Amino acid sequence: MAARNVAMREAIRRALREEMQRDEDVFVMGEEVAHWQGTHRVTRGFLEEFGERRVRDTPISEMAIGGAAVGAAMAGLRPVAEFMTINFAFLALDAIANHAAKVRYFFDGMFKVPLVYRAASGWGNQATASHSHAPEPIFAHFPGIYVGCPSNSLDAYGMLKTSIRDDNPVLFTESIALYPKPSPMPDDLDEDYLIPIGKGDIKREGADVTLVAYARGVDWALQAARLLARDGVEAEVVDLRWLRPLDMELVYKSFKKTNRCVIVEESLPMYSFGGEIAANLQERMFDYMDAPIKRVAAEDVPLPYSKDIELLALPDARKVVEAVKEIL
Amino acid sequence: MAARNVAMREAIRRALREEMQRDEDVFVMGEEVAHWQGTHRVTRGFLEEFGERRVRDTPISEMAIGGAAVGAAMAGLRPVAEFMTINFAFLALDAIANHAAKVRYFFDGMFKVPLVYRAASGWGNQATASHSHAPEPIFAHFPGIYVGCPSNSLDAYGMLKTSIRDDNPVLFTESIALYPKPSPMPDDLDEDYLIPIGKGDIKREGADVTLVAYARGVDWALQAARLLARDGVEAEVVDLRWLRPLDMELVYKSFKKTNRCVIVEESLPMYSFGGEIAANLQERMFDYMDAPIKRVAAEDVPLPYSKDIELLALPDARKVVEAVKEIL
Amino acid sequence: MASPSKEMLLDWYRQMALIREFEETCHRLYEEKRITGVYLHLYSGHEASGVGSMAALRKSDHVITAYRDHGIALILGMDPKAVMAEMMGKKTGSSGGKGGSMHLASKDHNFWGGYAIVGGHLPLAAGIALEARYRGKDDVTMTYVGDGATNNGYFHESLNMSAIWDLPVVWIIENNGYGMGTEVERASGQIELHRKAEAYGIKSFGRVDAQNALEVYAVALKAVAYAREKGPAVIEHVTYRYRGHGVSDKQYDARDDMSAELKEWVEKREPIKILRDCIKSKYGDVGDILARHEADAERIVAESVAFAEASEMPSTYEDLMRNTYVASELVYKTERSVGAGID
Amino acid sequence: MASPSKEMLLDWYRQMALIREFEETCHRLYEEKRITGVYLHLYSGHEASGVGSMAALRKSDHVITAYRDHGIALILGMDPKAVMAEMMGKKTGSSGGKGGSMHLASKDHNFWGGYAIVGGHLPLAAGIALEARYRGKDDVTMTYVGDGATNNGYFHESLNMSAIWDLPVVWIIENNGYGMGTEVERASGQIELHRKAEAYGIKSFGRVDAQNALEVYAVALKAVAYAREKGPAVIEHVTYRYRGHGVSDKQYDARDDMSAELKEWVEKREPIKILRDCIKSKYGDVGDILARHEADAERIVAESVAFAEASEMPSTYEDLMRNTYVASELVYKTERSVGAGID
Ligand SMILES: Cc1ncc(C[n+]2csc(CCOP(=O)(O)OP(=O)(O)O)c2C)c(N)n1
Ligand SMILES: Cc1ncc(C[n+]2csc(CCOP(=O)(O)OP(=O)(O)O)c2C)c(N)n1
Ligand SMILES: [Mg+2]
Ligand SMILES: [Mg+2]
Repeated sequence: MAARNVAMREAIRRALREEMQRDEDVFVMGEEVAHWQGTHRVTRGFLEEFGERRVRDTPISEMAIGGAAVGAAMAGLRPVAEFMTINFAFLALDAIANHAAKVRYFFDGMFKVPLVYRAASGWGNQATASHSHAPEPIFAHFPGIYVGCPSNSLDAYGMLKTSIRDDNPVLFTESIALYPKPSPMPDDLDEDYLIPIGKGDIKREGADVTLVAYARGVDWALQAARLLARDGVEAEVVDLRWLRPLDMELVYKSFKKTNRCVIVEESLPMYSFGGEIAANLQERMFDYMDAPIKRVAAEDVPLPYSKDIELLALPDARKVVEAVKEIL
Repeated sequence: MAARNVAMREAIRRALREEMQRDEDVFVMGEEVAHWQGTHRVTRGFLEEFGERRVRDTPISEMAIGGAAVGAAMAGLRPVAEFMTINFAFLALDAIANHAAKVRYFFDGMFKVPLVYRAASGWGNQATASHSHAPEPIFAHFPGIYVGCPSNSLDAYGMLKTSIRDDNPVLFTESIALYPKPSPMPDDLDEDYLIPIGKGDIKREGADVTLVAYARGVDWALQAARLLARDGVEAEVVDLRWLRPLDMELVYKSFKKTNRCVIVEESLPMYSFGGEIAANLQERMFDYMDAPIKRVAAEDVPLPYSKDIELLALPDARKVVEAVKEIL
Repeated sequence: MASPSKEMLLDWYRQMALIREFEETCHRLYEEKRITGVYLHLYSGHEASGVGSMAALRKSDHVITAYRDHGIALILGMDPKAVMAEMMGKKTGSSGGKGGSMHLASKDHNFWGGYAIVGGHLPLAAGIALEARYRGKDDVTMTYVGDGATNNGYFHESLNMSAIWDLPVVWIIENNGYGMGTEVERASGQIELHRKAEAYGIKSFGRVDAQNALEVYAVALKAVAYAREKGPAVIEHVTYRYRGHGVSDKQYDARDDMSAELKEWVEKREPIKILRDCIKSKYGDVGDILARHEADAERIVAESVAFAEASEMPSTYEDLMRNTYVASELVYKTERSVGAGID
Repeated sequence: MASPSKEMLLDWYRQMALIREFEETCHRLYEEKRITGVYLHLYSGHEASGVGSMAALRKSDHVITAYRDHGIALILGMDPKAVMAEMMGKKTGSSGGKGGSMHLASKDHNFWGGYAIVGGHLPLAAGIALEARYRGKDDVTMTYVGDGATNNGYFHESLNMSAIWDLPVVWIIENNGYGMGTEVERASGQIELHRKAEAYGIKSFGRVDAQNALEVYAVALKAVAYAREKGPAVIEHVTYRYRGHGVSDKQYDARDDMSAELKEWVEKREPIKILRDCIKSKYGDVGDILARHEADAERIVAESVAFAEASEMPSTYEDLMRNTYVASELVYKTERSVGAGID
């Protein structure tokens, strides 16, 4: 089928725009989303198309952004609230984990909270320690919200649409490094193309080792798979896509075939994605384990400014390959 | 040696009081720490003994509490800043993870940040969803800070003293359920009794299964061990005491003997303590694994008010015993 | 300024008597361990603050508050049975026993709930008001916030957001003198709390003696009208909490100065007495009606206790897990894949 | 009011010329990809704000700011070499290359740093000032904060804390009209930012034309004296950013209204020119000295670039990990155990 390469930024922009066209209740709020045209240009042209009512610049008030979205969603709107970067969402942890995720529960289902928090995530580009996080797993610790983290344009499109249409709160993170990355989108894409919440995806098939990843980690996994293929090792790449809920069944299925696994993530290593996946795997797939499960993540250090050591701290395909080789 | 049972609350109070007597730079700040005598009575009598200069009630301003402690510590004081409960520290995540933990790093060692954040943690007592967390692992995700979580009075005493004297920032959490719990403290306790940061402890020896826990989890593990002993199963209980850094060597040593492990924690189950420990164990102890490692944690749900279902959500000794039996 | 009719005043009396009876009963039930848990924040002493201000609302307006929410729920007409059952964590409770004392709400009454994190509900209020503005409705969101909460970042960011977006919120600061054990003067650099409105360019309607329902009502009418037409408004209600911060508050037992202060408020500024005196002075002998309201309050609350105690607790795993998420009804079209997109 | 001596004015000129040269050089180096990264927020246009206000400090006073920190660092006398090396992430940088443009600091100069999270440094300022109060010293903490940052919860909580604890902080709001692309009027309900002080009962020293270093100085002197003796003070500096928010800001290229606005500021309110005119009018022909300062600035900045480019980057794993923690020197007495304490 005919397809064209589209940058992930554009895929997200298209999904968001179409949803705003489709449903008058969907609106955008966040820092610099309107007049500045979006810090990451995702909302470029939105102000002109949808006006100030539906494209709302906010003050630098993350607590209020986080909480106002909850109130507006309870009252019947479908806010898409943007945190300029996920680092700033630390200031909204209470609004997200204690309000968005719990309002439905502690009123026993009286309200629904159909909101999406969008946040640019990840690091690189010398943004320095306080601006260099991919802490999705921390937010996914809390039940009551879903967490989606796409790795390519088509997924981003379908996942964001689902997130907006679903009646539950969703934290939707977008890897900054993937914004400009082109990947194919079919020309005749259906505007109702929706990717179910909690559904992972096999991004590459292989029988020798399973690489489990999400978002930018998928890129490193795919690059590593190509390097490994040169040595005759066929890696299967499982893109979980959602950190909550987790499509562990898909991982198990792959693991039953490969019996080996390396987990790849952009985040800091402790109390994170790798731990959760490895713990599930060894528990449920104990009899299939031919080797220990390995984790590749960022180094356990705040991120420095200087370019070389920043890169040193970052996971990459080479580190994934090394980890695979240790368990072959 | 002669020992007397002391409630953990009293042990903490004693440690804090002695440190304030010893070092004029140590002071306490937080909501209701002074006139109200501390929400959990840890600072009872402090205002009278040390005065308003060193025992400082704050407004309900968690961001400022978190950040002011950083500034004061950089400037040379040794603040012990209290979050009334750790739930409210969500509002200070940025101050804690992005400032306390990173200031030293991003100025390449120019400053040190000798502060302690104390926070009452845990749940039970129908405090409802937004007041019912034991999210220490989430905070321990971030490098640059230490995280200590004592399980009994003597540990609390020695760990808090170390935390105050150490030149790094420490998040020190105190299980609310353990405050009134008596446990033995020697009569002739040295005021310099310090427990090294990152040093775990064997709370019970046993050769059949390793139970890894911290804080309140240790209680459940010990209770489970006693139940198991009736059936002839001897559990070894490893109390990690610090979530960062982790004394994994101690766990490995135990596991080499038992070849089986159940991890017990009070926290929510996903992206948490159990995952981190299990992932490390299977990776480093693969050849010693006789069975999958199991995790016992709270149910994956916001905590409800109503008593019976709240208890249903909580881990307990019985759940630990069941998990152990699954892998024997 | 419309002055309240006889009928209204009598109804206010009914509401206030009901709240007082409900709260004092809760207190007793807690002492008797028939209500359990650690948090129970009573509205006794605050009655006129809620009753007088909410009388200025119309049915389609919205209300939201913090954990000191029983009185607000009753004023809005929530069934005392469901409220009492919630105190006891029963299935028949207004939040199915999941929320408890701090989390009452009723969608049918446009009551968006009580919230337990100090200040946490303030941006929610802004969001609820935004929905009205967004759809061109002129419904007002009346938002109660404690004096202590005004020192929190949530307060600042939410009020400012309401200002720049002209949101129809009436921010009512219930200044009862304390946040837990901390006097306003020790917690806030600005002790006239309504003057905080200046930081947001928000219209302030000043400070009101909130033990007097009529004064409260008079100012609320103006503020609500202003919010409906123009944008956010601030009012400071000066009031007092008769039962301390919550059931764990032992200050009033331990400190003579505080029990003396309480005594003074009760003797000189008791809101129910003030209203009673006002009604009597205006309308002569209405003692019968007032007595009937008091008797009704007793009966209603007693019935609510009986109802609550007879109700079941949620107890199953299903009860525990229910309503973490809402079931989604999306139709997922078949997914398609066009490859990994790396080459 | 002490008016600045000739010597002082000339030194201000030196500082401002140095900053401008430094910043414009940074800008060029960034375009040439000799400084890399995504963030670089220049102080061009703001010079008089920092120079005039910090002239009111004494050596033992403290300074802290946000990410727009190069100018502040240079005014305090940090070595331009170390600052430029930091821009390039070199080992010889003032933060060893770990912090970059947004995280300059110098303990020796009582400069507590630049910070990247909007408002994040404000409670740190309160904490630093608390140390002075705690020890009975009267050193002042001068704290710079942007107009946009005043809408953040950090601002509210920190200013309030400074008020109730009488902390010696001078809060200087550098109002350059924008937080990134958002005009003050669109972000803040109160557009006279100094009036936010009212919410904390903090003394406000009003709004100052911060393109005029002398006016800045005059007000700063008063505010510093006040803070030293009494407690916190607020000043609003009205200024402008010549290079937009940061290097990623393309508004001035894309929007005619903004480039026109910039042009107007440069033509009519250029801080260096204003100071030059003032010096000249007061002291006749000092053109030589000013020219020498300009030449010095060029030379110093050129040397700093050469130094920085010749320096090494941190590159090893050891470089990466160093200074996450400080080594602790505690002597641990032998641990003792008295059993698990359960029975
Ligand atoms: C963010 C946060 N910090 C602390 C608490 C603990 N707490 C609960 S109520 C309260 C006092 C609030 O006082 P105020 O706003 O005056 O309301 P009042 O109780 O007087 O009605 C505090 C400190 C909390 N629930 N949330
Ligand atoms: C908490 C937080 N939110 C958002 C950002 C992104 N951001 C960086 S600077 C800035 C604008 C700040 O404007 P202002 O305070 O006026 O300072 P100026 O840049 O004008 O000096 C924003 C939104 C951030 N760094 N931190
Ligand atoms: Mg109060
Ligand atoms: Mg600005």
